Amino acid sequence: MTKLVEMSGIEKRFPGVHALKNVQFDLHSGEVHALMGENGAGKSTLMKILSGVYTRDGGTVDIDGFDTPPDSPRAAQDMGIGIIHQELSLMNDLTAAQNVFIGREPRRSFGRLDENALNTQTAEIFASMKLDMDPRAQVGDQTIARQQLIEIAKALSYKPRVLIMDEPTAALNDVEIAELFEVIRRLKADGVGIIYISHKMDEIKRIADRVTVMRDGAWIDTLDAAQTPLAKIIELMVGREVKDEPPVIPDTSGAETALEVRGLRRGREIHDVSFSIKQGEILGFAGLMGAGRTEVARIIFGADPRDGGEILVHGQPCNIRSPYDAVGAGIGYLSEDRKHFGLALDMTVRANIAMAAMGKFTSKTGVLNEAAMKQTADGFIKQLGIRTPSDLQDVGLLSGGNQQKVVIAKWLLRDCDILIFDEPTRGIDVGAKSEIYRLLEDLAAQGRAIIVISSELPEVMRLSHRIAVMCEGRLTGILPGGADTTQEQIMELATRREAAPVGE
Amino acid sequence: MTSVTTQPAPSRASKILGALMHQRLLAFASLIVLLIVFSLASPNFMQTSNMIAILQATSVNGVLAIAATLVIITGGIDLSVGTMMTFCAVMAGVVLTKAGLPLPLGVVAAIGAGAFCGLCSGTFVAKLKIPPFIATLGMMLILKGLSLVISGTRPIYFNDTPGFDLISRGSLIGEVLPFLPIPNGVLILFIVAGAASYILSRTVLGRYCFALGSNEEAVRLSGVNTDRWKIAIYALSGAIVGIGGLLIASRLNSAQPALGLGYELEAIAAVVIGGTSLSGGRGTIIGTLIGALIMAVLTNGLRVLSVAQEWQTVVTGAIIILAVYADMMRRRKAN
Amino acid sequence: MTSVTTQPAPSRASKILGALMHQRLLAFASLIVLLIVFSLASPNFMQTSNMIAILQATSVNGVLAIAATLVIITGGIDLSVGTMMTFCAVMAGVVLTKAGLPLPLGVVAAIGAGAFCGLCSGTFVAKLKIPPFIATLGMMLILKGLSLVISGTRPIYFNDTPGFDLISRGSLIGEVLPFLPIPNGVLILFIVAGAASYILSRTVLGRYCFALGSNEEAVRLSGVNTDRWKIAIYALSGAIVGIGGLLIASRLNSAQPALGLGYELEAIAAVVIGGTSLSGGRGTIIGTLIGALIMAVLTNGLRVLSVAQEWQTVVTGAIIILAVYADMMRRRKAN
Amino acid sequence: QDELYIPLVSKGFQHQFWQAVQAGAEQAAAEAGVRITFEGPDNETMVDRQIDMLAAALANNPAAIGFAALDSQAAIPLLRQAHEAGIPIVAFDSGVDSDIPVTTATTDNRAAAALAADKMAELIGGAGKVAVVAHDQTSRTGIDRRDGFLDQMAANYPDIEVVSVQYGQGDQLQSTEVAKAILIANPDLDGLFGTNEGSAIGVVNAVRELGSEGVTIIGYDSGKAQTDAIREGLMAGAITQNPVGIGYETVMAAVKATNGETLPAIIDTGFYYYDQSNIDDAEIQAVLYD
Ligand SMILES: Nc1ncnc2c1ncn2[C@@H]1O[C@H](COP(=O)(O)OP(=O)(O)OP(=O)(O)O)[C@@H](O)[C@H]1O
Ligand SMILES: Nc1ncnc2c1ncn2[C@@H]1O[C@H](COP(=O)(O)OP(=O)(O)OP(=O)(O)O)[C@@H](O)[C@H]1O
Ligand SMILES: O[C@@H]1[C@@H](O)[C@H](O)OC[C@H]1O
Ligand SMILES: [Mg+2]
Ligand SMILES: [Mg+2]
Repeated sequence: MTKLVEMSGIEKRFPGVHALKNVQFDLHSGEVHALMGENGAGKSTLMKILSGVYTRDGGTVDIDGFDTPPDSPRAAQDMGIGIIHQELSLMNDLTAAQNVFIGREPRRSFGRLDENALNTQTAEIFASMKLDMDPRAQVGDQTIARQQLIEIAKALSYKPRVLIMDEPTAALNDVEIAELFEVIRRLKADGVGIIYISHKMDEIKRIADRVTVMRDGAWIDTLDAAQTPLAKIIELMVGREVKDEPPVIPDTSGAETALEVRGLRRGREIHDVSFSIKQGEILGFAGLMGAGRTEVARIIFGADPRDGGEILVHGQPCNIRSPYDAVGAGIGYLSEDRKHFGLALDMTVRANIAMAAMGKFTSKTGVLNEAAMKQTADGFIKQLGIRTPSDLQDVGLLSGGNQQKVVIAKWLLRDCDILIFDEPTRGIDVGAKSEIYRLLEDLAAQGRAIIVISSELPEVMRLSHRIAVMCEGRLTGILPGGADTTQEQIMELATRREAAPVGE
Repeated sequence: MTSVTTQPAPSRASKILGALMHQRLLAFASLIVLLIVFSLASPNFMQTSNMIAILQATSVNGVLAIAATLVIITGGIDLSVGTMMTFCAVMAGVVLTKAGLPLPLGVVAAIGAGAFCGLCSGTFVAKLKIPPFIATLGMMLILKGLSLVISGTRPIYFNDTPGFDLISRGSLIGEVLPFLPIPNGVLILFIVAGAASYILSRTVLGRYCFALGSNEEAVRLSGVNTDRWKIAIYALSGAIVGIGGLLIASRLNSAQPALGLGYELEAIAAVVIGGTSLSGGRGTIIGTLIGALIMAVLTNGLRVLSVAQEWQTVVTGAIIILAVYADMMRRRKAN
Repeated sequence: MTSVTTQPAPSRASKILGALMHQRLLAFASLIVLLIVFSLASPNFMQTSNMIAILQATSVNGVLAIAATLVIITGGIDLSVGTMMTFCAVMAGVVLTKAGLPLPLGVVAAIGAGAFCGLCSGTFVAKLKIPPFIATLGMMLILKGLSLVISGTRPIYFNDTPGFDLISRGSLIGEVLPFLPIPNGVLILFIVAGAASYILSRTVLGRYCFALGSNEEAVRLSGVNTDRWKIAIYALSGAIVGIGGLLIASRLNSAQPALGLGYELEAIAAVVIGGTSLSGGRGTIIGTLIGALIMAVLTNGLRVLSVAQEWQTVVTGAIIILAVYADMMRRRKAN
Repeated sequence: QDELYIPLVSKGFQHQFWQAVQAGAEQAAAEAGVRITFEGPDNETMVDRQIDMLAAALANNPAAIGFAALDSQAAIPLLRQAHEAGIPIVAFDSGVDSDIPVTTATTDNRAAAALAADKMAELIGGAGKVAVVAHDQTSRTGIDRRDGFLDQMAANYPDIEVVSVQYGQGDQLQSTEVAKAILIANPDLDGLFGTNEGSAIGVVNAVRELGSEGVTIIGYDSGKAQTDAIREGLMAGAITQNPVGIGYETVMAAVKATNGETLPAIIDTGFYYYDQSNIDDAEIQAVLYD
């Protein structure tokens, strides 16, 4: 086993943030080295230095076989370092294949493109990932999950010696994750060194050989994955013990129905979806990638038009035609795609938190009360542990997980009766996750109706009072929450391709 | 990308001033350099009368540029400011001269006409989803034609409306401080700038200006009625163009129906030189003012120096590029 | 958002044709409607000679619009196409008339001058990070001035270069098919369109056009030397503008040094009417051609109908908005 | 379709000057019972746009065409085409360097500007500093008026120095700023010549806004603002052409040409100098417009 990468004494500062303090890290060929830490610990920053995106302020980076560290993405590529960035960085107007081979298009003479070769080679990579996707498909039309898979394919196409995966599975479902791990195992066998970042703790046990933990920009420890209990890793990350007890499911049989959906339809995507949710209830939505959960939520929220069906809020039919109508009716929706649909990246943390509840801070003459906004923002920064130098930092400069917390804060502040959370904990660290679970439970306890869509089955099972399962745009069943429902039962419904009578 | 310059400091006046000093002083740099160079080159440049001439030359373009700034911050563009200005002037002419109504109604007519035109552009953009470039290009042509139609292709003179020319040419400040005969047109420019700045930094409307430019879809999905706000912003911008129409009509003591084409580029140039991003989400009124001043100083200075016309153009082009380059450097350093 | 219209189908000619038919036939709609309406309204409209006049009127603006399309797809904008065209014409004039060199060198001079200007703009944008609006606004002014300086503020006539006027006015097609006297200028427009279309859909340069406009940062992170490609695209665009300069010079048998201002807006309008997004990443040459034709048909048709000139402007504005609106509707339905 | 159709392609249409030409043309059309259209590009640089207009005019099978060329050479192929089709061309405003036009109805702009120079010299006492605010650097009228004025000064008034010639595109606001800059750069200026309506009004505005004294202003063309300034005494006087006459003669000549009548090579529509003393004379009033 050769040592592919050796980093030591790494320093990095941003205005107002000391992001990396004397960090060390190394990587052997044929290993999966997990990099763990809370949101904002500095994981992505460290990896961006290794991949030539950022220049370091101090320390040394040794890459096997090269005298100098990479000073540009191109140089890193030439050294065999590939990276899947945490934030998707794709060209939405191009096709999947064009994205995968950007910068290395198969060419003929005079700069002519060999589009056939491009598509065949991409198809091969997709096949090796067991990914069923047309290389000619437009990237912008794909769901986040599928975009993530394209990013992975792109990184694989470089045939790197060192592959950095920064939260590759944040948007993925169990099935795709399993496929990805299969790919990782093959790469390992070929001697590729893999750096793996994730907040899904169970994955560490499944694939990591070693684990490095970071906290507050500093290196804490590097451990053997097999021999270290998860609890220990979590404690090193968070600096305290994290307890997360599944709650008791309240009896909401007597509660009023908050939202009822009847026969929702939209094009070929959504067929006849009906369900209802009571005040104080948490309804989880499970399903495979593309099952249509996001689409159902967007239709209810008025973000996409519906072709048919009825929406009743507190028993009253409600003609929701825009998010504005929905919020007016007391429905909030947290999107799964924070970058495109959740945040104004070049606005401040404060402005983003207030975005959905501007009325709270506006006088009759339209003047904003900045002091009140600041107070509120500071409150959430503290409550959710948002790591930011101040509430006036641009959201785009926060770490991924901290951005997610800002979106959550935005909807908590809006205080809707019915809240739909689509992948609420995407990219959020273990410690903060349990804090968010607690918040959702509190909201339900206050009588709000909560819908949680999540690709993490354990999350759905942990939170839900009832679990709705979708497959190919149909609601295939609703299961009770709690310990009695098994993963197998959910998966059975999630793959039931015929519409089944909905047992409620 | 710096964050600081883009979002106006939100707290007390002193803080704002401090921030301005800190961030904008350097942006002034190009302006100051120009002023110094021209002063050294010509003894006639740094006279009070010429400084006032420069300010007055800034007034119309400055007001149009402020109007354009609002729309540009939302991520839009407004190509119609020039001909809309003319249209508003013609409407004032119709009300005052053709209908013979009193002066305040003429003012209302110009501003109202602007607001209405803005409302139309805004509706095209927000409701019909027509790209702002096309919606306002269409408006530009429509208003150009309508100005000619309504005026009968001839200027409307305001000779019968005593006091109309004072809107721009009189000097309220000069009456109080005789040594500072700043024309009302300039005063109005600064009042409009102050008001627009306040709206941008302190009100919901301003907040949504930035938010729409930053990520419209995210704002819509926050339950904000983005269409309505966008239309409101275009209408406000139109009303400001109406003020521009009054200023030019008052200065020429007539509504010239054929004027206006080309003014849009100059206004947008001032906005962009002032650091507002054409992709939306960032911008300041003070920057726009500085941008407009840079253009006016440049034009005036080269004319005072009697540089040959063709070289004036070359030098203006080069200095615009240089000024923006210097500003980019400054900002990159600031990070 | 539809994907299909933006990226030309990548395989064989028949496929491309099929795709064109399928996707663009409806985009033609506005154009067809205009043609029908004008034919019904005036018997003089649908004459061969008038159709040729329309095509010829499209040729210069069409070529400029194609040049602008490339830059706009990268997410940039080019305000200098109009005055750059003039500059290239003047350079041809200098080489042919003032220096008396043979015709091919004049052609090379015009195209080379355009490529060089594009290279400069591209460098300002890519290397100095000056926003394209400002970089090309500066170039617009610089080139406007330089054209006047170099030509001595007077037209340069090509009377001593026999054959120069044939570049645009001759008709190679007409020699072969006498009943179809399509001027060379139009032929050149279509050749340029074909070449640009090919480059956009089939070459690396084209690929990076779309990629840069779609997500420049992502392209950079993929290890592509984005600066170099961007400069290359601006240079290519400049070379095409050079061809436009030859066309107009040949058509007027002279290089008119004051011409060109205002042409940029018309070119950009054709691009946007043709469905290319000003925010970059999407666009087609065929769309731009249709956009340029819509503008030319509209202008010519209203003239042939003898509509009063002020109303011509109003109607043009309204129809531009309508045409784009119809196109938006069509696309939304297609989804 | 019995009625003769005569399109006039001019250099502009929004300026008052061109509106007056159009009015004269319409008057003649009414008298002769022909149908006319009147069109011109947005500004005087758009040579190719004017050619497109000429092409559209030809498409309508006109009986004759009136044409005020922005560049006489550029239009020759189309003129030849018209000639071959037997469509007579009447040039107006400025001539066309070609023998195709059957006649030209025009003002001698050089001579008119020379007259302005003479008047200026007379008013400032044959010595001093003057400047020119011209409307255009490249258009025929712009060049002729500028050079007519400058040449006359150089040839006959050695003690008069022309300190600056700048251009305001005939836009009133721009011309105002240009004239202000000239006045500020030359505090001892004695006279300013504005070469068309917009330029002249710009000069008046500048003097008014700066409160400059002792500057003799000579203008060109008419229009209400200019005649007012002359009555007020702010402007000493101005040259006026006979735009209505130009339009009238153009159409009449075109009608005659379609009837096969022979025409003189030049129809000089004349120009006049007017000031407070003669502004109300019938002869002058007939050629002023506002
Ligand atoms: N370009 C930047 N400018 C300013 N601060 C930055 C920038 N990039 C990162 N930071 C800050 O550096 C710190 C480390 O961020 P980083 O993205 O490395 O965290 P992370 O460990 O990847 O977190 P997450 O798990 O949320 O992705 C954070 O506090 C973040 O706000
Ligand atoms: N594998 C796929 N093949 C084709 N289309 C897909 C696929 N996955 C998603 N889609 C598109 O997305 C639509 C529904 O996806 P949606 O995002 O609503 O599902 P989801 O259950 O939220 O899944 P995800 O985990 O991807 O967010 C589908 O109807 C389809 O248009
Ligand atoms: O106003 C001008 C007029 O005086 C001249 O004769 O022609 C050109 C016009 O711009
Ligand atoms: Mg990260
Ligand atoms: Mg989803």
